[in-house]
Amino acid sequence: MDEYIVELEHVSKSFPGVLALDDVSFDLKSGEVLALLGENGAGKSTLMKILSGVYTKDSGIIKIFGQVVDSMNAKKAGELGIAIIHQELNLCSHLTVAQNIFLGREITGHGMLSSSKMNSEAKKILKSLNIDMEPEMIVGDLSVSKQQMVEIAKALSSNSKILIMDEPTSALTAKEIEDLFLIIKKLKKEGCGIVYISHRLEELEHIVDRVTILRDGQYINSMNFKETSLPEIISFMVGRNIKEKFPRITCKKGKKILEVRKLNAGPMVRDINLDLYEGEIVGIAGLMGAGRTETTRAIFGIDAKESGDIILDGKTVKIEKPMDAISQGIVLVPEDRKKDGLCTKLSIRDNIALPNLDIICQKAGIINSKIEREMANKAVSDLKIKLPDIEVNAGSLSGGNQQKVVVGKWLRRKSRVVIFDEPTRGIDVAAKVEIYNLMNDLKEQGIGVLFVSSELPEVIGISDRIIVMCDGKITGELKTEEATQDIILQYATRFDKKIDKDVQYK
Amino acid sequence: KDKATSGSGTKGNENESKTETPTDTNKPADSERYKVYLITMDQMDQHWVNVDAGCKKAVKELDNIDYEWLAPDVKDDAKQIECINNAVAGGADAILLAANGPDAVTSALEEAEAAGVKIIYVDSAADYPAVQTLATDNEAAGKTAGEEMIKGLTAAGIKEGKIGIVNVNSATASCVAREKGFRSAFEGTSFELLETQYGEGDAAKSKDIAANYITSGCVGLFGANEGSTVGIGIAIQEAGETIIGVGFDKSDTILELIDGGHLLCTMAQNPDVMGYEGMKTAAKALAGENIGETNIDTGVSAITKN
Amino acid sequence: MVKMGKQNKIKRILSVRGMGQVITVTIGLIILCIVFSIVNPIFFSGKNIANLLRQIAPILIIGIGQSYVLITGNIDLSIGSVVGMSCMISATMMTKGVNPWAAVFITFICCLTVGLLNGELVSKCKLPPFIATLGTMTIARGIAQIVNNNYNTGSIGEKAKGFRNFFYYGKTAGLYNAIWITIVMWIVFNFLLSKTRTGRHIYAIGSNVDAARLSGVNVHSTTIKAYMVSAICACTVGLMTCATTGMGTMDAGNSYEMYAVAASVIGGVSTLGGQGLLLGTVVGASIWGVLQNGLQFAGAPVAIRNITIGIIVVVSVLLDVVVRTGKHRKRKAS
Amino acid sequence: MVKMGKQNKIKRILSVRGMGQVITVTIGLIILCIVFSIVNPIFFSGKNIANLLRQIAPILIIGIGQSYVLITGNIDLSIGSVVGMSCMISATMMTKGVNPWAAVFITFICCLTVGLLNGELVSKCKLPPFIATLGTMTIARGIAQIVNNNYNTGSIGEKAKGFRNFFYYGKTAGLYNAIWITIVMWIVFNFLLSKTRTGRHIYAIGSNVDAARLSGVNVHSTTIKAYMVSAICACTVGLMTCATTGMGTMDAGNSYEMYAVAASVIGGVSTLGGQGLLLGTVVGASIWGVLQNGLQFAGAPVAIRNITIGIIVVVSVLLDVVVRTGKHRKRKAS
Ligand SMILES: Nc1ncnc2c1ncn2[C@@H]1O[C@H](COP(=O)(O)OP(=O)(O)OP(=O)(O)O)[C@@H](O)[C@H]1O
Ligand SMILES: Nc1ncnc2c1ncn2[C@@H]1O[C@H](COP(=O)(O)OP(=O)(O)OP(=O)(O)O)[C@@H](O)[C@H]1O
Ligand SMILES: [Mg+2]
Ligand SMILES: [Mg+2]
Repeated sequence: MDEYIVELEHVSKSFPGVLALDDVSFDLKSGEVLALLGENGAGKSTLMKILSGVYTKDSGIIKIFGQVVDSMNAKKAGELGIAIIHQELNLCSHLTVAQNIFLGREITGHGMLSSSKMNSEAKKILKSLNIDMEPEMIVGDLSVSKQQMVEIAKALSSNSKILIMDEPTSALTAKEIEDLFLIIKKLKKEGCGIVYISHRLEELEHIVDRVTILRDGQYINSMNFKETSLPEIISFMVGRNIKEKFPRITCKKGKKILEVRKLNAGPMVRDINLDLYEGEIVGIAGLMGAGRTETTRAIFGIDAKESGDIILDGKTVKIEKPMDAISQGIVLVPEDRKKDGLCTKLSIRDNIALPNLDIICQKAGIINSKIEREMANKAVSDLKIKLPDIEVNAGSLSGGNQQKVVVGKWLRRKSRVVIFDEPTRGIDVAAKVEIYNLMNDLKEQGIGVLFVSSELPEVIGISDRIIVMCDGKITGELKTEEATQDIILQYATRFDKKIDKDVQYK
Repeated sequence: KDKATSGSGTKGNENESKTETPTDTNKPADSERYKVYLITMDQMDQHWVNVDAGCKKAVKELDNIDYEWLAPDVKDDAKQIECINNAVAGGADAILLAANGPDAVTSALEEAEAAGVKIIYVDSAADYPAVQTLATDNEAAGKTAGEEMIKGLTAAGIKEGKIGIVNVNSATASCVAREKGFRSAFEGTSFELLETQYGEGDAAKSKDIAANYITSGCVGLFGANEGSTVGIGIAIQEAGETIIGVGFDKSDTILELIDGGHLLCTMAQNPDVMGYEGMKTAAKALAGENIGETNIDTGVSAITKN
Repeated sequence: MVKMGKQNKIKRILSVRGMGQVITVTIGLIILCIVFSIVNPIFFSGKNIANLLRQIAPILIIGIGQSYVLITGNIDLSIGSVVGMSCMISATMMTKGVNPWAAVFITFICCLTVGLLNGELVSKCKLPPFIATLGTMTIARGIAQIVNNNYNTGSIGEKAKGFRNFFYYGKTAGLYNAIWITIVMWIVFNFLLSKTRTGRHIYAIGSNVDAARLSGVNVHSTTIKAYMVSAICACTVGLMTCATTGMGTMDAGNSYEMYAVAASVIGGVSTLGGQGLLLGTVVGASIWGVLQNGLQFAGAPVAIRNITIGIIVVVSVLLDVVVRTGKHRKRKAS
Repeated sequence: MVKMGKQNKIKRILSVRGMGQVITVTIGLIILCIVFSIVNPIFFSGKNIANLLRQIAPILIIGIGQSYVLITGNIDLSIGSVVGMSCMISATMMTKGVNPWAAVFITFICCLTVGLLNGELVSKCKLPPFIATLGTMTIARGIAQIVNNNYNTGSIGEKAKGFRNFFYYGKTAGLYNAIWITIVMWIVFNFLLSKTRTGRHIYAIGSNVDAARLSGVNVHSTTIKAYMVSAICACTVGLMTCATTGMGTMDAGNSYEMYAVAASVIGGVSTLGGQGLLLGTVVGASIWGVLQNGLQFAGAPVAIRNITIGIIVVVSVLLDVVVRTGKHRKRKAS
C-alpha cells in the first residue's frame, strides 16, 4: 500500500518564454487518489503530460514501479499501464464510441477487427460507469458531457494501474460525477493509483486521500487530505502576497456606460443582467466552464443572441457581428489567443493594425504606413513588449508577449467598453502587473472595463465590483471590500442541484 | 502503307441475315433501316464538323439510315474505345471511324466486328481490316507540304537555314505522320530541321513556340494541325519577316492568314468528301453490294493565296 | 436516452458516417438512370449495361484510391499521371519483348515508389498534400513521356494477348474481366478499410490527427499506406488502359485525379477527412459513368455534359454540407 | 529593446513574410537564366527577352489572381476554365459583329459572375474551396464550349484590330501592350494587397479566420473580393488569348489553374494561407516562363520539362518548409 508506483524527481520543463515546471517532484502510491492542485497555469497538466509521454521533460527522472524510464512516449506509457484523460477533449468525432475507446489498441481476430467484441467490451465499460450510451453512436453527435464520459471510459478500458484525470468533471452533470466517484472508489480498492486534477475543490472530500500542490511551476507541498482543510489548501495554492501584486487606484464612479438586460445565448448564457459604470472595473469570477467566455462572446456579437438587450450610453445598440460591436465602441480581448486573438503568420505591426484599420486608413481605404508604424511602436513601448522588431511574425513571440499584443491591439482606439477575458492567462507575474496597470489606465480615462478571470486573487485585487457566475447564470454580486475567496467560491459553486446540498463545500 | 487492308469485301455478305435492327420504337416500321455511327477523335475541330456535314448530306440522299455522331470530350484512346463500345451497345450496323491512333482501337473493333458491325475509316485508319478507308494519306500530304515550303523558300531565294516544326503532341498519329512526311521532303537539302515542339493544338501556346523559333532565326515554320497552323501564322504575321509558313487544315482564320500573305499555304483535306463517300460506302456494304476499292485517298489540296 | 430496438438498428446503420449521403446519391443515380432510359431506351439494354459497367470500372478503381487518401484528410493529384506512367511503362516493356507479367510486376514497383514518395513528402516533410502531389503529378507525367522517348508505343503485340484479356477483354462467368477486377479490388479495399486496424487508423487520422497520435496511432505509416493504396489503384487502371488500347499512350489518365475526387465526393467522402464509405464511391463512380454514357446516348454535346457534371458535383456536396450543418445546429441547441 | 538603424531597415525588409523565399527563388531564377544563356546565346538576346516577357505575362496575371485566393487560405481551380470562357465569349460576340469594347465589357461581367459564385459557395455555403471551384471549373468549361455551339469561332476580323493591338500586339513606349497590361495589373493589385484595408483583411483571414472575424473583418465579403480578383485576372488572360489568336478556342486556358498555383507557390505563397508576396509571384511566373522558353531553346523534350518543373515545385516548397521548421526549432530550443 505504501509502495510508490510513480516517482518524478526534479522534473523541469520550459516552453518558449515560460518555465512551466521548475524542479518539481511528485509521487503516487498504489491504491490512493491524489489530488494535484494549483491555479491555472501552475503546471499540473504539463506535469501529467510528461508522465504520460505527451511531452518530453527537459530534465529530471521518471520512475514507474520503481524502474527508471528514460524516453517516455505515448505508446510506451500505455504499455506501462498509464492512462490519461486529457483536459481538452481528444476524440475522433467521426468515429463511434467503441471505435474511440479502442483506438490504437483495437481488438482483432485473424487480423480482422472484431467489432462485436469491441462493442460488447465498450458496452460493459459504459455500463460499469452507469452510462446509458450505445457503443455504436457517433461521438460527434454526443453532448460535451457525454464525450467527456467517453474519454473516461477510454482511459478505464485499458485496465491501467496508473490513471490520470485532468479535470474530468468540468463538463459533467451531477449524476455523472457521482457515478464517476463510485468508479474511482472501486478502482482504488483494486489497487490503482489515481491522480485527480480539479478546480472544483468541493469534490475532493468524496474521494481524495492526499493532495499535492503546485504553484507557478514549483512544488509547494504534499499532505494527507484528512490532516488539512480547504482554506489551508487554498492558501497554499494562491500563496502570494496579494497587496503588492495588485496595484489599485480609486476613481470616482461616473455615469452608467453599459447595461446588459436579460441576455440569453445558448445553455451557457442564461438571463444575464449586468451594469458597468465609468471609473470602475467589474470582475467576473467563476469556475471553469461557468459560461463567462460565452457571455462575453454573446455581448461582442460572435455568437448569436437568443434574446436580451445591450444598452450603451443609454441607447440600445444592435450587435450582430463583432464589426458592429467594434464600431459601437465595445471591444473584446479574447481568452484563447492562439485561436481567436492572433494571426500568428502576420507581423506584430499587422496584428496591432488589424482592428484599427479604420483609423489608419485614409478615405479610399489606403493604409497610411507612417501612422500604422507609429501605432504599432507605441503599443510595443506602452506594453513593454519584448521583440526584435515590429515586423517579426506574431507566432515567434513568447506566450506572454503574444498576450500583450492581443491586449495591445485593442487599446489604440477610443472605445467605451473593453472586455478582457482571461488576459493574464499563461503570462508571468511581472507581465500581469503591466496588464493590471493598463486596466487601471482605462478606468481613469472613464472607459468601462469588464474583467473575466479564473484567478480569484487578481479578481479581488483589481476589480471594484465582482460578479460571480455559475453554470451560465449570475449567482452573486459583491463589492470588493466584502469579497473573499471563500465567499466567491461559494457563489461559484451554486450549481442547480448539480450536487446534493449536503456535500457542497461550505 | 498497308493500313485498311483488303479482305473486308468478304465480310460484306455476312450481314444478309442481319436485317432486324435493335428494337427502337421511334423508328418507322420498314425493315431495311440501318443505324450508322460516326466516331471522331473529339468534337472540337471544324474538320469534324465538315465530316459530319458530309455524312448528313449522304444520309439525306439515302433515306434508310439512322445516323448519329459520337465523340469523346477530349482526344483520348481509352475514351474513343468507350465510344466504339457505346455505338455497338447502341445497335450500330456500321461505324465510320476516325481512329485516334492505329493500334489502340483494334481490339475494340474486333469486338465490334464480332457483333456484326461494319467498319469504315474516315480521316485516319486503324491497324485493323475494314470495309474501306477514306482518308488523307497524311504522310504523303506532309511531304507535299514540305515540297511546297521548299518551293516557297527557293522562290524567296533562301537555300539554307533552320526550320521549326509545331505539332500537337507526340501522341496523335495523323499529325506525327504529317511531320514524318514533311521531314522526308527535306532529305538532301541543306536546311536544318529543329527539334519538334508541341503546343497541344492550342493556338496561343503554338504562337509562343513559333515566336521562339523565329527568334532563333528560323526561315520556315510548319504547323501540323489547325491550332498549330494558326499559331505559326500569327507569329509570322507579327514578326513581319519573310518566313515561309506552311500548315494543315482550313479554317477562317487560316484562310485569312494566307490571304494576308503570312502563310504560304495550307494543306486542305476534304473532310466533307470523307463523310459523304464514307456514308455511301456504309450503305452499300450494308446492302451487301460490292465495294471495290478499299483504300481511297480523299486527297489534299494545297490552298495558296487566291 | 432511448433503448435501441431492432428497427432502430436500421436507423443506426443509416446514421453511420456518410450513409445518408450514399442513400441520397443512390436515389439520384436511380432517377438519372430512369431519365436516360426514357430519353433513349438503348441506355437500359443488356448490352449497354455490360458496356456501362466496364466504363465505370476505371473510375471506380481510382475513386477507391482517392477515397483512401481523402479519408486521411489529404489529397492525391498524382493519380492521373500514375495511370499514364503505368500504361507507358508496361507497354514499353512489352513492346521491347519483356514478358507481360514481369512487366506488370515492374510497373507496380514503379508506381508504388510514387505512392511512397507522396506519403513521405506529406507525412514526413510536412508538405501540403496539394503541392506535394502536384509536384509528383508533373514528374510522373514526365516519366510517362520519357519512358518511350517521347512517343506513344507501338502495339504490344500478340504475346500480350493474355495480358489484354486478363485486364480488359476477357470474360469470366459471363462478366468482363475488367469488371471482375474492379469487384475484387473493391471487396479487398473495402475490407481493409472497414474491417482492419489500418482502416480504422485511416479514419482516425482524418478525423483528428492529434487524438489519433495520442492514442498511439502511427500517423506516418498510415498516411503512407493510404497513398500506396492510391498508387496501386492508379497502377491497375494504367494497366487496364494499356490492355484496352494495346499500346502505351503518354496522355493516358489525364485529369483522372479530378474524376477520382468527383466520384469520391459525390459518394459522400469528405475532402476534410474522417468521413466516407467505399460504398459511396461506387455510387459516385456510377453516377459519373452513367452521366458520361447516358448523355452520349441522349446526344448531348460535350458542353452540356460538363455543365451537368459540374452542377451535380456542387449540388451533391452542398446537400451534404446543408445536412451536416443542420445536424450540428440541432446538436448544439440540445 | 533595440533601436533601429538604417542597416537594420534592410534586415527588416528581408524578414518580411516570405521575403526569404522570394530571394532564394530569385537566385534560382538568375542561375537558370545564366545556364540557358550558356546553352544557347539567343536566349539572352534582346528580341527573345521582349518575347519572353510577353510569354510570362499571362502566367503572371493568373498567378496574381491565384495568389490572392491562396493568401485567403482557399484555392481557385476555375481559373483555366474562366480563361477559356472569356476567350470564347468575347470572340463569339465579336464574330457576331458586337463592338469589341462592348464585348470586353460583357465578358468581364460573365467572368465576375463566376468569381462571385466561387466566393459565395466557399464563404457562405462553406463548401471546401477545392470542390466548389472544381465544380465551377467544369461548369465554366461547359459554358466556354456551348457559347459558340461547341465549336471554336472563326476569325474575329478586321474590326477587332484595335482590340487585338490593345491586348497583345500593339506597343507603347517600346514595350508590348501585353507587358504593359501585366505591369499595370501588378501595380494595382500589389497596391491593393499591400497598402489597403482589403489587402490586410485578405492576409488576416488566411492567417487566422477566427481572429480576423473577432477583429471586425468581414470574412464573407473579403473572400468574395479575392475570388473576384482571380476572376478579373483570368478574364484578362482570356481576352489576351483571344487577341493573340484572333479567334475563340474552347480549349484556351486548359490547366492554367495549375500553372497559377505553381507560379504562386514557387514564389513563396503558402497554400495554407496568410503568407505570400506578389513580388514572389513575379519570380515564380518568371521561372515558369523561363523554363518553358529556355528549355525550347535548349532543345529539351517535353518530358524533361515536366520532370524539371515538378522537381522545382517540390523542392522550392520543401526548402520553405525546412527553413520555417528550422526557425521554429531554433525558437523552441531557445
Ligand atoms: N504547448 C505549450 N506551449 C507553450 N506553453 C505551454 C504549453 N502548454 C502549457 N504551456 C504553459 O505552461 C504553463 C503550465 O501550463 P499547464 O497547462 O500545465 O497548467 P495547468 O496547471 O494545467 O493549468 P490549468 O488549470 O489552466 O489547466 C502555462 O504557463 C502554459 O501557458
Ligand atoms: N465550442 C464549444 N462547443 C461545445 N462546448 C463548449 C464550447 N465552448 C465551450 N463549451 C463548453 O461550455 C461551457 C462554458 O464554457 P466557457 O468557456 O463559456 O466558460 P468560462 O466560464 O469562460 O470558463 P473558462 O474558465 O474556461 O474561461 C464549458 O463546459 C465548455 O466545455
Ligand atoms: Mg491544465
Ligand atoms: Mg473562459
